[in-house]
Amino acid sequence: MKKIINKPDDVVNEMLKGLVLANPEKLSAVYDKRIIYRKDPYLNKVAIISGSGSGHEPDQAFYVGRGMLDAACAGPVFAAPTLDAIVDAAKIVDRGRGVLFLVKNYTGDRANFEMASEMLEFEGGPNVDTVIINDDVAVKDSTYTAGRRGVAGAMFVYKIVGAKSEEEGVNLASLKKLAMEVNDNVRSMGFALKSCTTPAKGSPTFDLGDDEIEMGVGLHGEPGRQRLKHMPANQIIKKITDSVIEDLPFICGDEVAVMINGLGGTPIGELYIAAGIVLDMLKDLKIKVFKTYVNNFCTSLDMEGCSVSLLKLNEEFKRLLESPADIPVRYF
Amino acid sequence: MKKIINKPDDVVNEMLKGLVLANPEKLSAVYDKRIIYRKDPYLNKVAIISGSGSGHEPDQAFYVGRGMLDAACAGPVFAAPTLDAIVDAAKIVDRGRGVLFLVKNYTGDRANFEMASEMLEFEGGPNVDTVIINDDVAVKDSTYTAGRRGVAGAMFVYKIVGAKSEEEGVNLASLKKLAMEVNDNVRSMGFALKSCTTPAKGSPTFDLGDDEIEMGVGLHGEPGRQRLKHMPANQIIKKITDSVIEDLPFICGDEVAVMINGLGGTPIGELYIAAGIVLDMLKDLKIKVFKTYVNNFCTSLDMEGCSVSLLKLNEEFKRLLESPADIPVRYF
Amino acid sequence: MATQKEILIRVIENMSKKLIAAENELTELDSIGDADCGSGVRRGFEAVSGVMEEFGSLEVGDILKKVGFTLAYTIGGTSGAMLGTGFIETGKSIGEKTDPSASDWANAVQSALNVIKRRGGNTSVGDKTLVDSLEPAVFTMKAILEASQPPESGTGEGSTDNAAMLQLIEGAFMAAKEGSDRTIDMIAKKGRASYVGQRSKGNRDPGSLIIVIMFEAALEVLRSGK
Amino acid sequence: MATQKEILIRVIENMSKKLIAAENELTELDSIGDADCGSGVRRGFEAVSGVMEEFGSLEVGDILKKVGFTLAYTIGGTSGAMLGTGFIETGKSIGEKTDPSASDWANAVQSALNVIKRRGGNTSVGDKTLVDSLEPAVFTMKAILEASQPPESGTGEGSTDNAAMLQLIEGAFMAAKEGSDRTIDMIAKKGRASYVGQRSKGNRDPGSLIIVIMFEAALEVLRSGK
Ligand SMILES: Nc1ncnc2c1ncn2[C@@H]1O[C@H](COP(=O)(O)OP(=O)(O)O)[C@@H](O)[C@H]1O
Ligand SMILES: Nc1ncnc2c1ncn2[C@@H]1O[C@H](COP(=O)(O)OP(=O)(O)O)[C@@H](O)[C@H]1O
Ligand SMILES: [Mg+2]
Ligand SMILES: [Mg+2]
Ligand SMILES: [Mg+2]
Ligand SMILES: [Mg+2]
Repeated sequence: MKKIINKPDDVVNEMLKGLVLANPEKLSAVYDKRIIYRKDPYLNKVAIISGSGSGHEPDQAFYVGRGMLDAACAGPVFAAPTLDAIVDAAKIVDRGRGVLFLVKNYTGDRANFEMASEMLEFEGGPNVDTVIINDDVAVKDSTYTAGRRGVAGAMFVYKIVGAKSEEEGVNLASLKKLAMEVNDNVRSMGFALKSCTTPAKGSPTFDLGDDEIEMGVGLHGEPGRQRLKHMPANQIIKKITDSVIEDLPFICGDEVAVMINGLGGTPIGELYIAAGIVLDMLKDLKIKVFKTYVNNFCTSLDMEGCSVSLLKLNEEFKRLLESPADIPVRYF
Repeated sequence: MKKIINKPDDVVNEMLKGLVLANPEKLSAVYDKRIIYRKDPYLNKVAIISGSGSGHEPDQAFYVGRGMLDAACAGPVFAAPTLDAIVDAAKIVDRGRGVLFLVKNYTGDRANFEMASEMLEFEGGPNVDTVIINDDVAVKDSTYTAGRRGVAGAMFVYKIVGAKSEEEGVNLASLKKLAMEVNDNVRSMGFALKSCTTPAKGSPTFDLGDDEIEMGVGLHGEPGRQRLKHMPANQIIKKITDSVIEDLPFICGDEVAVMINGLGGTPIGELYIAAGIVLDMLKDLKIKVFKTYVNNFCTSLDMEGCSVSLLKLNEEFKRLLESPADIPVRYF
Repeated sequence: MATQKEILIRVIENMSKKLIAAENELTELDSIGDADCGSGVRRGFEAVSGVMEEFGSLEVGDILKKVGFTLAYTIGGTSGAMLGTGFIETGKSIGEKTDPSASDWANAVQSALNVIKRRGGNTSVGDKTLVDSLEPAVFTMKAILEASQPPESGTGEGSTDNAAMLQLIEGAFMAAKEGSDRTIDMIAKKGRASYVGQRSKGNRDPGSLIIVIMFEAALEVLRSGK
Repeated sequence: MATQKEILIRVIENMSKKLIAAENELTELDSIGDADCGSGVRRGFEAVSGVMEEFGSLEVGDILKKVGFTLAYTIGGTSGAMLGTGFIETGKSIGEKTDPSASDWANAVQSALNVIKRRGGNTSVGDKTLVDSLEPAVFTMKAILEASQPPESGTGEGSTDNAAMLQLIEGAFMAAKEGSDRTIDMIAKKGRASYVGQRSKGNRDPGSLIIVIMFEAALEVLRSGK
């Protein structure tokens, strides 16, 4: 394993330190708990926190800023954040109007946020509520399983809910309702060309042959549902996009936002090839595209591959997607 | 080789098509010549064009937009754009005040832009001039070699010159002077953990052992100057940053912009580890940091590794760096 | 004779040693999950070892809660929440008792099981999780107690001798082990391993092994008989 | 007897065939550069093959310019600029002449060399580029002409027979080949290969091989004697 790291155990802390040093006016951290939070003064808004294992950058520490998240709890690489970090983060960002936890649906994340909520209730505050995000159509939803995972579609939830809270000052219950509404309208699926390698293990989490791809892979290197022979981009992207479209379903006349999300090791040029394929498909189906997002939004360390997310829009979602967010991950 | 592509020969065109489809209101293309240009009406400004082989995305097609480039000429993967594409792009974007070519110093790019300039002069217009960018300290400058390469520091030139032209409407000669001034004040160096793989060749351009790194690697998979054993991030980043600092040199009291540029296959989390190391070094040297840029700005397909660039600032550079640019590569 | 507190501390010590040593095995088993179970558990029990000196001033219930919070604060992930919850609930159930009876212990572990199941989203036996070893252990403890003594409803207090505890933990360990063995052929329905469906078959659930090792650690201490 | 135009077309045809076939060899040699030389040259000469039908209506000078622009429009990179420049300048120098003399040809190639050297940033022999094979070829052509006939200053026109051209191109080919061989031991000072310094030693420069193949293609046509 070759990475730009020092000791595997220090990876998350050194990354967060770099993040704060690079954005000294905007971010603060509690390093030993891996909490990143906004430094700019903000008042009279419901605070928004997301948390999960690290290794999905920019999700979620790099989305802390005006118009998006108020704090992020970064766990160790691929392990849910710890109880105390969540509790402390909620106390730091609360401005008296409560805190909304946006949690991607993984057992560990849910369990830790749930414990934190119980502990905060027991301690008498702040007032918190949670929305579980589960946009991954690769996992069949069922009461018999852990349910769908939360993947890149969560970014749409952060963005829309973040803008709403920042700009329109609604209360915790309305914000929760909005988050659930976005989650209900977003669907995603991804595939991997190459597994990620965690710093701790140092070798790929799963082995893919030179001519194999993993369809429906999860964000932590959990193998997907199906291993297929490698195919031209046209075929792979059509397959995953079809699964996404059929699921909601998205139909003729709908207006959508499209996200092509790189998993970390795939160059952005290839993501635009995928974007072209998806946009052609949507055009054929007469699904109107409001805006297309192409980048690494929610990654899996150095995994190669991408995911496709579609969000069905209404006027409110559109307005909130377009409102500016001042976040550390940016170009210029 | 596994990539999200169809036929290797179609990679650049399909990528550009995706780019335009994803930004239909802002960009147009001449696909058979691989020219991307701004669609929004702009008047009374000197136009700015950059061009080079493809494979460095977002550089340069993804930087076409208000406040940055007016057009980009994308060559085949890693091959300079062709003569006719440059000639046509200049004709498309000229608004009567001339065109500035910003060219990273590679023989092929220089030669093709030079031929295009001669051809345009012969044809009677538009009026063009060229600035060669050569910020890579890994190559020792000398009249006996092709000279320093242009690498990620070019992004600072695009940004500053783009803002100046957009907002302050200066003439071609002043703009050229500004571009040269930025170039004179920026220095960069990079290293690779893993070679890139071009779609055409399908195997790594150079072979690095499991425990080797290539210091001073070029943007096209040209091997660097020195192969070393893999080291912890602290040591590698210190080495390249020292080379950058010593070269200008950057000294105590200087104010700088810092760019940590991923080469394409390295996750952004690792880039922030590198950022932390560089920012600590600058603090020790009492070099003031105005702003830190951490992302994939100028890549080499799927190469793993990063480069460090420093730009010595003055008030004009600072103002122009901070002015907004509306470019297709973005998050929200 | 050693107090229950002294025994508990020795059990926690032995448990930490054994689980830290099991890091690679747990990670390997978690590679149909996300391969972090071993490092998390190691991190957690190293932290527990680091706070052991504080145990001197605490009683049994608070020691258990301290272990639980330490795990929940340092492991992260599902195992952090589940193991943390387990120890915290066990500690809560023991409460102020300094010399809990065998049946107090069985009740305490049962309430831990209940909260773990809720925390996991209604985890059941058969889902291929640590519940597959913990639930049979709890049932066995209950059965042993019912068989060996008339229900002492209402009294609840009363010192428990080493022999009764040894029998109880021996049974729990055996039941946990058999439960863990059964996970090998299961298809995961909870946790990360559930995403791979059929492919989760053939691999023991790492969490279930953690429970086995915990009871084994307790058993070794009790057998050493001091 | 074939006209010069007919011969030129056959030379271009043969050159295209041979260079397209050399794709992999050129790419391999360019792997201390960026490994695109072969595919670029293939793309360029495939495009030339595609425009050959237009040659019927053109004269020698314009055919050469057409080849040059086609290469410059399709190859990209350094080789696109250099080969494009070379053919364009050769064509410009031949101008309107329909039956250029041997010395017209030598002068034309020399002017191509001059512009290539300028275009490359004052490339010299020894820099490990195509100049290392082109410049000796030009010098040899000049020397052959000087030796074989009194300087016919001012006249310049006049039909040239096949034998003189054959001798000229034979000499040029040999000189180019020797020049290309000398690049093997050189350290690159221009182009991408220059970035690796010492490591560029031991590898023939791909551009120099292109020049050799071009003269070889001409020679084969002339030797076939039609
Ligand atoms: N819903 C659940 N209820 C109880 N235990 C669970 C549940 N899901 C997973 N587990 C346990 O957690 C163990 C994995 O722990 P860990 O690796 O920390 O999880 P993750 O990495 O998925 O967050 C599994 O072996 C299993 O025993
Ligand atoms: N400065 C120069 N002058 C003349 N020829 C050059 C120069 N630099 C490189 N070349 C030639 O170009 C060839 C490589 O062409 P190509 O692969 O297209 O270049 P690149 O990929 O670097 O743009 C080299 O083999 C060399 O012969
Ligand atoms: Mg985990
Ligand atoms: Mg090239
Ligand atoms: Mg795990
Ligand atoms: Mg080349």
